[in-house]
Amino acid sequence: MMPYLLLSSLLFSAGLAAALLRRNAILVLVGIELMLNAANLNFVVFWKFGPNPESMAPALFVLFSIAIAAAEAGVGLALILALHKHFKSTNVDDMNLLKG
Amino acid sequence: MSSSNLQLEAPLDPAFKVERRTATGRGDLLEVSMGPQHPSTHGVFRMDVVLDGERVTKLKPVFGYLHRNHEKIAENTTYLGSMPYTDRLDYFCSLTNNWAYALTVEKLAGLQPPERAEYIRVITAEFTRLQNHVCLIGFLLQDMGASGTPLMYAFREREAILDLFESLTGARMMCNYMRFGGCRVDLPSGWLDQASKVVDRFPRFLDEFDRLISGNEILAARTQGVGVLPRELAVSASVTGPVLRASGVNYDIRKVDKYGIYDRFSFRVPLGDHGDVYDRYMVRVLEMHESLAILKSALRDIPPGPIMDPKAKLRSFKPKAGEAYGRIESAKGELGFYVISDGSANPYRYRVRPPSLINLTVLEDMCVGHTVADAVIILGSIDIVLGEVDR
Amino acid sequence: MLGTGLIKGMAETARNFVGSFLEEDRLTTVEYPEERIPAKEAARSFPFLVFDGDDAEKGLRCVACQICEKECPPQCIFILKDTAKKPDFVGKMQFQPKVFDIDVSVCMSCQICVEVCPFEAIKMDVDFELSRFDRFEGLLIHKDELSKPNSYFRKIHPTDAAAVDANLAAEKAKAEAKAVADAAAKAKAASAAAAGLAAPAKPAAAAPPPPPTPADPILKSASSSTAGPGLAETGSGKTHAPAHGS
Amino acid sequence: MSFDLAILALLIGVSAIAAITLRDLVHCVLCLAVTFASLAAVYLRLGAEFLAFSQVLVYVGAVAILALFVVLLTRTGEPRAESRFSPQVMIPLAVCAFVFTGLAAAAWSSSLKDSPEAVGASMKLKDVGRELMTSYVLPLEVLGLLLTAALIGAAILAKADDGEDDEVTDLGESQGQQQRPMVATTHSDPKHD
Amino acid sequence: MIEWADQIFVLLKREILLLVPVALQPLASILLSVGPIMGVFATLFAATTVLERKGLGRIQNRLGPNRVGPFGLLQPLADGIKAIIKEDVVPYRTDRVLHTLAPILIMVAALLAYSVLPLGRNMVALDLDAGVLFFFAAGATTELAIFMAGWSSRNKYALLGAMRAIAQMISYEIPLILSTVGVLMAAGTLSTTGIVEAQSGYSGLFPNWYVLTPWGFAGFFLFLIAATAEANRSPFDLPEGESELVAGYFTEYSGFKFAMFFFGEYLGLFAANALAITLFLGGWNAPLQILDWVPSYLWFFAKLLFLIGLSIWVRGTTPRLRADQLMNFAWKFMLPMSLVNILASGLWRFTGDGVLGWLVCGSLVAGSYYALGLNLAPKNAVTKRIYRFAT
Repeated sequence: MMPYLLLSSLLFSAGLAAALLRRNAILVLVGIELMLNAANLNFVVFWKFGPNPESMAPALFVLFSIAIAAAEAGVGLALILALHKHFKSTNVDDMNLLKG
Repeated sequence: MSSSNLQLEAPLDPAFKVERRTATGRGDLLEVSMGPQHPSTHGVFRMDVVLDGERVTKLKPVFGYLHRNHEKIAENTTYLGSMPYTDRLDYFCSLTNNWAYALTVEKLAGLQPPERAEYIRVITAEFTRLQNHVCLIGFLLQDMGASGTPLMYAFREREAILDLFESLTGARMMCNYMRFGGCRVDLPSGWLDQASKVVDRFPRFLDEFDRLISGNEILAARTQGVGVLPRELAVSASVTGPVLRASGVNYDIRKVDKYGIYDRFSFRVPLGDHGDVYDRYMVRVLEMHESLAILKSALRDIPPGPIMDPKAKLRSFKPKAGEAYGRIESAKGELGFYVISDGSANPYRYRVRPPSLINLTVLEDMCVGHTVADAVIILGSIDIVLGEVDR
Repeated sequence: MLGTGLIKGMAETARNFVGSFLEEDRLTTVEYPEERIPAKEAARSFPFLVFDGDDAEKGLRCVACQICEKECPPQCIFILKDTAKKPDFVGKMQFQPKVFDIDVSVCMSCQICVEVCPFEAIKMDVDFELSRFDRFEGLLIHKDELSKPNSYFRKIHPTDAAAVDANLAAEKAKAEAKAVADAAAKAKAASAAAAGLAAPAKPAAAAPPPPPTPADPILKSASSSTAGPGLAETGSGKTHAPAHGS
Repeated sequence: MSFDLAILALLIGVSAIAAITLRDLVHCVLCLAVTFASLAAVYLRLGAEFLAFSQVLVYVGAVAILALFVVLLTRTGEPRAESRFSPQVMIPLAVCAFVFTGLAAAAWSSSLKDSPEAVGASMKLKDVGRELMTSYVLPLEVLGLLLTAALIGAAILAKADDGEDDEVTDLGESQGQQQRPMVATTHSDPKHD
Repeated sequence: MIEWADQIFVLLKREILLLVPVALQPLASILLSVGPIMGVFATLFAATTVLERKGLGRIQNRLGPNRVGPFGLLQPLADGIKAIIKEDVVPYRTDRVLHTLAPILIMVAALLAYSVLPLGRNMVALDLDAGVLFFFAAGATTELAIFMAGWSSRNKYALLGAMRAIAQMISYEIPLILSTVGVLMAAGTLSTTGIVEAQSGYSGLFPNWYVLTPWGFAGFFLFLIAATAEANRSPFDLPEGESELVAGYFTEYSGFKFAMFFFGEYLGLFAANALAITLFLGGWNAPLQILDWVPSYLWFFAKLLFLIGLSIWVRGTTPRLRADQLMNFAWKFMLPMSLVNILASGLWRFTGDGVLGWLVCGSLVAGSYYALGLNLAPKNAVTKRIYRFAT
């Protein structure tokens, strides 16, 4: 199970790096998605290698997580669109006003 | 043309202002140059459209790619020499073009075609109108993406009419048939029977077309309420033909001028109330029914006799100095020729009033606010032929 | 209800689908190279020059009057007059074209040259398969290729050709009659005048040169074989009756 | 570690790194789609068929496409040059490296580290469905509610500005605005910047 | 004997596998499944192109291709050779990697779907527990390929076409999936073979196909419509609507890549039709019990050809919808209709397949169809227009 866990760690750190380093809001969102996927992978891995593989709980967790991620992506991207309309940019550094 | 020719149900609103629909100026605009090589611009025509998403916010028609200097060439050839060139104006309707030009020069030279020639002219002109409308409807549906079926049915019928033209004039499209003071050749034997057969068979096609497409939900959805041309705008932009009549203005030169012998036939002029693409489509369908009625009585009543005015001459034809404007109701609208003669063998000034070009001027007003797909069918519903637009 | 129009339309296409197998008049397509629609009698493609008899040089009706060249709207005809004259069908001495070119890539098949020609010398062909490998020189058609016999003209436009032949025959008859009368008058005048003085001038001016004799059998055979009996009558009767008068 | 897993791991690693480092946003999102698809393959390998297909359906079929749409809709000219290796960047990078080592160390020290793969275990669709409809029915309903809310919210957000700058302008006046070059398609040539 | 004829391909595969060394057997098994599928469906693609062109020709009163080979049957060969030897023109500024990858991806995605389709009894490449879901997951990746094609071409028409295609595919994916839910509920499994087996057997004269229930009937047509939209076929072919967008997202493709797009598109169509057969038309089952002796795969392909013919027929009839009407249709008609359909299939479970079930479910489906049709009507249905005539 070690390779899987390393892979998910890599995914998570890559996502984190994108969220921290990239200035484009879309890429920040991409990073978040990567981190979510890393977590999902962990769920599945621990289900497969864990003590009770007959339980369906991890699968359902992942399922819910995927669904929520879809919702999150939808809302996030809509937000980016709205912000872009306002600031004419998707660079997070440009969005430095609290007032729209 | 005096405005009293226009028969309006109600007076035009004097306060009418051309109100341009505008699309929202939001979002990224996409400039697309549709044409000159584009499948649905009916030739080498270009529309510079500015799109907001799929909506047209601005449309600039660009034409002139097919400019062949028709008017200046005509001023440098003999009167007869420009007759074949008129074939090439609106290459679907060479016979009506011939007629309009012949009518003008006859006015200029004071020639009077004999009765049989007038009948032949009416018959050929109405056949021309039939085949033009048939093709137009086919093209319009092709622009709507009907993968060729209506177009092929339309061409099937057109074929029969073109066969008639060929056996009469020797050519299917570039007929070059009419002459100043009459027609070039008399009807060959059996032609009238053949023509009657085509006329009798034509309603079958109209019914078939009606069943195929007129009730189709997609057609209705695509055309109703699309590309509305208000009555006032149509009149003030001097739009003519079926496009004008679809906007509800009763103006048909066959009725107004009664040129030729049109006063002998009783026919009706269909009028639309909405001025949208569907009305333009339906007005043409109904016009075909009326044309068939004219054809029936003309084919029945055509008298024997000469086909040329004895005063007419072919070579060294020099009308006396003067000017004349002759116009007819071609399939696309008012086709007019304006000719000034200085007494020489060539016209001094020669000018065509092409209905396609003038109807095209309202394209932007009809298209703005609609989608690209609509712009394509609106262009199709105007019925332009680039040979006539660019001359 | 939604969909009824669509179903009606589909019924119509189905009817056409079946109909295209059953009804002849639905399928207008002709499979061209194997199957050809017979050319309509009035059909026209590009002009050609008519000659009488079987010698294209001698029998050519064209007299290089250049009217067609002048009247041709796209100006696709080029004519160069020959300096030598040759007798035409009535025996009058006429010019003949040294060069007669038609650029069929320019020609628009309008038939105006045919209409304006006073000599019935240029007619419209029906042959439309003119593809060449050279689109400049190849489509510039010269006199030798343009000249086609009257029999060909009769074959492609029988009605037209009959009328033309009748016209020409009438004209010729008139010319013959006139020539005979002239000759008679001349003879009378000559006999009345001094016998020795005008003697050398007489044969050249008065005696019409023999008509193109080889033309006659061909004309006869062509007219009797291709056109109907009525045509043959008019053709042979009117053309030949006075032909051997001199 | 078997051969196929190695390939998948390589694919995931490379495409994930590419997704966060490439300049062209479209390429980034496409690489992200590759990551998602390869992750689905990993799920498949782990016997979670249903999850794998859901992953492809939702992530590749919806999220990636949505992101691509947004990328196209928000293109405003040339992407600004981001200085990727300034000293300022080093701190987040260090944080990431730290997180990675932390996670890896945690995994390494896990008691489950050497637990065997449950060979027979696979997610039977029937079981998943039964669980969803019995013990997890409330979360399912809540999830449905959330998705609906997200749908409506996203629609409203994306249309948010409508009332404000939706002024009906005459075409003649708004020409200056419209002559702005089309930006959604003008592509910044990567070679030139 | 009947058994043997039915299972001949299965037995053949087993025999061949026995000849292969054990280590290579998994690989050989894959090849033996994939190879025939690709071969058969490539042949079917070739046959369909001829069938479509000839069928459309006949619908349009033309002859269709008849020059290459007897009756034009070798036309696809000529087309294929032409596509291969044609120059592959890649515009200068394209994103070359994506431009090349897109047609490959579209084909791969389309081919993936075939792995779960049962082509006959025991003839499925991969009998997955979640087979239907796999099918949709594979189908979802085509969107990515289309986007890549449209975006990498750097062509405005291509981009517009790709945007339209993606919007359309996403919208119609929802009714596509929802329309299958009833079947999944009734069969109690997502495995394609399980669904087909649930439909085997006969009640009286009729087979136990889901299409012969009210909800299955509605579901079948909903599925077909959505699948047509997914496959970008007429009347939903607006992503490549040639009269508006030249060729949509593959405007800039030529030669073999274009052929691959074409191939991929048709493969998608076949796959969707094959799934419709699996879900609603009883898969490989014979329609009548007495016809049970005909090998199962023949039934499958007969049904497939029938559906292909249907789509050709529709293509020959309808004009194209506009983009916003397409969306309206998806969200205002298809989506609610498929939701109602799920409800109806649930009710069917409780009412049973007697008269009561037919009454309840049938009226529910028909009523909602009528109501939703009316809902579309104010804008879309043919308003009976009256035309005035001037005399």
